Amino acid sequence: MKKLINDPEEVVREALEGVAAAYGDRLRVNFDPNYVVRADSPVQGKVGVLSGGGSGHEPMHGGFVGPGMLDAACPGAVFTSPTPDQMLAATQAIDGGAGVLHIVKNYTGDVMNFESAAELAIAEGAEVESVLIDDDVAVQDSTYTAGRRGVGATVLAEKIAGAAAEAGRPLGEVAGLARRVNEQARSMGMALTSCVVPHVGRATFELAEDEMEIGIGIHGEPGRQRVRLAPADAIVDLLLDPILTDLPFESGDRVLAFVNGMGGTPQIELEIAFRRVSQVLGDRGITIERNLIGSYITSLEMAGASITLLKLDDELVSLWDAPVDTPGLRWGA
Amino acid sequence: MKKLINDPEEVVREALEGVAAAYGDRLRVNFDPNYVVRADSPVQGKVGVLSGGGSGHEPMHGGFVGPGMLDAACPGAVFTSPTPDQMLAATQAIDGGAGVLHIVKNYTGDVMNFESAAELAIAEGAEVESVLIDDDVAVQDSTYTAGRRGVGATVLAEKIAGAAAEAGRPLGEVAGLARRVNEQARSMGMALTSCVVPHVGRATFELAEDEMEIGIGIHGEPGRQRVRLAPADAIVDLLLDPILTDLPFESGDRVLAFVNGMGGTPQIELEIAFRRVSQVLGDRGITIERNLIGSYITSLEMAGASITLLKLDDELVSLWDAPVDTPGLRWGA
Amino acid sequence: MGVPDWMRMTAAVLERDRDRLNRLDADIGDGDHGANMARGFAAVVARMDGAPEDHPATELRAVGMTLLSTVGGAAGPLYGSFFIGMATALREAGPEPELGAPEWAAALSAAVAGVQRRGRAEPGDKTMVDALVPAREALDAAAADGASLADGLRAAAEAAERGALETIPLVARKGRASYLGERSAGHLDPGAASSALLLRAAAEAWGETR
Amino acid sequence: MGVPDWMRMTAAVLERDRDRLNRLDADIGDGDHGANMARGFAAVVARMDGAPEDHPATELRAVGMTLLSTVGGAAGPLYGSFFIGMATALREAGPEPELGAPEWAAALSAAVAGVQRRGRAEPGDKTMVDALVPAREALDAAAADGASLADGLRAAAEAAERGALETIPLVARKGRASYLGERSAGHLDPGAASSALLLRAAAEAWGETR
Ligand SMILES: Nc1ncnc2c1ncn2[C@@H]1O[C@H](COP(=O)(O)OP(=O)(O)O)[C@@H](O)[C@H]1O
Ligand SMILES: Nc1ncnc2c1ncn2[C@@H]1O[C@H](COP(=O)(O)OP(=O)(O)O)[C@@H](O)[C@H]1O
Ligand SMILES: [Mg+2]
Ligand SMILES: [Mg+2]
Ligand SMILES: [Mg+2]
Ligand SMILES: [Mg+2]
Repeated sequence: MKKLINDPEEVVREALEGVAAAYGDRLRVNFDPNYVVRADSPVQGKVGVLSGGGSGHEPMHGGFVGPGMLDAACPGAVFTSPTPDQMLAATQAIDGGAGVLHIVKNYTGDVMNFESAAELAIAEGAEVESVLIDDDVAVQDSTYTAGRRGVGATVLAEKIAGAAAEAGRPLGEVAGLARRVNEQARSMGMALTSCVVPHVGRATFELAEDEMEIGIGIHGEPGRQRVRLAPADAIVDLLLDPILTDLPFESGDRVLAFVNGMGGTPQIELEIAFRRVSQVLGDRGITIERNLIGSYITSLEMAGASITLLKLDDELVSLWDAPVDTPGLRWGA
Repeated sequence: MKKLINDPEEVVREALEGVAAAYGDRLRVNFDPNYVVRADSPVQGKVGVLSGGGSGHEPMHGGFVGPGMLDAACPGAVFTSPTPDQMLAATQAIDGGAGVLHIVKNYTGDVMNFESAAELAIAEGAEVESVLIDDDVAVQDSTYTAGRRGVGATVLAEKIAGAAAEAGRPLGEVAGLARRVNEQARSMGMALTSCVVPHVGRATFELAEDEMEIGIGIHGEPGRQRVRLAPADAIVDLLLDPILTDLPFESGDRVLAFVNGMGGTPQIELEIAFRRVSQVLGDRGITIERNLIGSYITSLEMAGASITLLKLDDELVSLWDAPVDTPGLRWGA
Repeated sequence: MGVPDWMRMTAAVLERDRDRLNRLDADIGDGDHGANMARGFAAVVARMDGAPEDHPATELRAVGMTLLSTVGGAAGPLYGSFFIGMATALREAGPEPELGAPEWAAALSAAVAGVQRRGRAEPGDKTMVDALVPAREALDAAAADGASLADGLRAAAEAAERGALETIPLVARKGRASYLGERSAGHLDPGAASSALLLRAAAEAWGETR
Repeated sequence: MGVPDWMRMTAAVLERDRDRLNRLDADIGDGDHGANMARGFAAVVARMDGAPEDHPATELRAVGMTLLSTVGGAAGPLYGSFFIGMATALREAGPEPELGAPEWAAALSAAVAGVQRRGRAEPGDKTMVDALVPAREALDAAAADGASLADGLRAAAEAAERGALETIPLVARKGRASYLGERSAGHLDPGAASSALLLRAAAEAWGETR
């Protein structure tokens, strides 16, 4: 295992110390329980937006804390859902009297831990709404599974709900917007290589030189199928097809196209993938009105990419364009 | 070789097509000769700022084109300096009558190609100044070598010179600021793994599981020494020591600390490295007044990191803080 | 023998089997189950060390809360509910309960009910429930037969181990493994494996004093 | 025989040795020299195909400009200067120059001077100059001895090959390999190797018609 770390067991704590040192003017890092919160929290009268999940997906979620996006994020151990005590403390830290939204990726662990936290917070008097993100079309037969996973739409929902909260909209509307993003977004990802979880110390799975995994999860969970390596255009087509047919996205639609790197894939390859996305959508009469290209939801150093399409309307566009000031996503501020 | 590409020979062209599709509202991409330019170029009365270099270092340089930073960038083949015809055409495209600054990383190829381009542009009537970036303290005995390489300081010089140009300052001052950044910045990098140049198809060098390369170049050139893998803190110390003693940086100094990922190193590891940087500088009485943590000068999917320190003064701080609106670096806009 | 011994044995065995559980989880999940469990039970033992002996319900509730706040993932809330369920049942057994087979059987029933309430998994879904339900049934039967606690827990541990092995051919319908669909068949469920370890540790903790 | 044949032979040989040159460059540089050279000379040949025969100086100038705009890196401007230098010298040889050993020797002198002006490398710096300078000396000597062009170019090619091999023990002082310091010793310089290929191709292009 070749990593720029000290003790595999201390990765999350030390990274949080780095975050505290780097962004101390804007963010506060709490230890035991661990969470990252806007330095000016709670913002009185503003809905608090909280997310969280396993570490190893940086910049998600801690890198999205700041004005216009999240009020706080709870990092778990690497690839492991955080715990209710973190979520409870963070919920209370950002509760400015207008209620708190929990944005939860649909994984059994995240769901159960956030459920516990919401129960505890509500029992202590907070107003909490939860929105489940489950945009991953790689998961089929969702009645026989834990349901679709939350992947790329998470970033989009956090940005858009965060903008709505920043604009002073009430909890019900902020939650409704996050739900709308989730309903109008679909994603799928693939991996060229595995990643190595620090405290495990060896690759989560093995892929031969000529293989790739389609429909991979962001924790190195095996995907829909393992197939022969293909050129970028064919890979993009393979990911886009189920995304397009699922919602479906149709001629005349306006979309936000998000090409996400899994961590170990260079920007130049994401640009090549975006080229194909724009060709395919162009051919289908779908307009890419906004885009996001980069490594925003990662799986440590995994090589691979995911594609997310979000159907846009004027309200979503203006919330997407609203200023955001976080370490991981920043514009207009 | 596992990459999200189509034809290894077409990587640069297809990535540029992706850039054109993604940022067409803000950037224009010219093919044959290849360059990326602000859509509103030339900006009349403003100094044009041009850089360029081999591809494979994204977001540098094409991702830094936009208001407040570069007016244009010339991408070469992967890890290969671009050619004078590209630079000449780009120089002319951004010449708004106030002259053009060439920011050149000190590599024999880049220097010679930019020299040719400057000669040609001047012969055709342009006013051109060139600033050489050579901040890499890994290169010792610079009289017996091609001199120190240009690495991390390049991004800082491009940002700061770009801000000065945007503010309407004249060519001499813009060039002077870029030179000041170079004089006051020092860098050093290391690699945990090699990268694979697409048209070569196999790792540029081999490192054993327990080895790392200290003082690596950004093109996979071998470094100062190959040593046993060490914990992150020890690695940071190893990089910081020659940086600190070279300028030198001293107690009371104010610095910008830039922890740069080489491409394949996840953000969480860069945060761990930044933690140590902030400890060491704190112990020495050096104040980190600004920071930048992320993968900005990459070597394809190489795992590793570099550290750059820039000694700040009030003018550099305010130029650093000025709005910038590029795909790779954005704030205040 | 009591709860602290049970927890120490469980922690030791999870530390020993940490890699095996990670590997089982890597096959059909995300490879962290061993690390999660070892981290959680190490915290349980750390918080127990030096603490005075207390009502088992109080001890078990503390175990549940510690697991809830240190394990994370799916296993954290599930094992948290397990111990909190156990604690609630034992609280009802009075201020100084004699821990015999019937009391343990009632506690295990409440524990398994807690897991199922939280996770909504049924037997056959390829989860820890496939180890826990047979264990509960075996202990219930032993208690009804008037068996000793040691014998009852041994029967429960054996049933849990059998139940865990029987997850191998199953296709997962809950948790992360369910994303694999048919590809999850042919693998032992890591949570079922850790449940079997937990019950084997109970059999040993209470077996020695028989 | 003339410039187009020389270029075609060079392009073919660079395509063939592309991996070898990349590998030499990977050892002490960045591994792209073969790719750069193959790309550049393929472009040269492509632009030449179908073009009418012209004054060799015009042809060589076009080669230099093409290399300058397609090779990139260090080799692009250097080989660009090489051919532009050659062109300038041959232009002076009149409107329809007879390409004999003396004319070629003068042209090669100008070419090597062009490379040295651009790159400021001296013999012993472990660069292409270590192949080119001996080649120039050998051709000069052959021309002075009244040797044929074919014999002169063969001598030049042999000298270049020897010069290239002699770069092996050297420590690089120019170009990317210089960053390696002492670690650059023990490796053949890729630019010297490509220069030797270029001169060997010249010897073969003009050798056949002797
Ligand atoms: N809904 C559920 N009900 C009961 N047990 C479950 C459920 N979902 C998952 N599990 C158990 O949790 C185990 C995985 O735990 P762990 O790896 O720690 O969490 P995660 O899946 O979040 O990484 C599975 O092997 C399974 O036994
Ligand atoms: N200053 C110089 N003068 C002459 N030749 C040089 C000089 N610098 C480098 N070279 C030659 O260029 C070769 C490398 O070319 P190439 O790999 O194409 O460029 P780059 O180093 O930019 O990747 C070296 O092997 C050396 O022979
Ligand atoms: Mg997990
Ligand atoms: Mg090169
Ligand atoms: Mg797991
Ligand atoms: Mg090279």
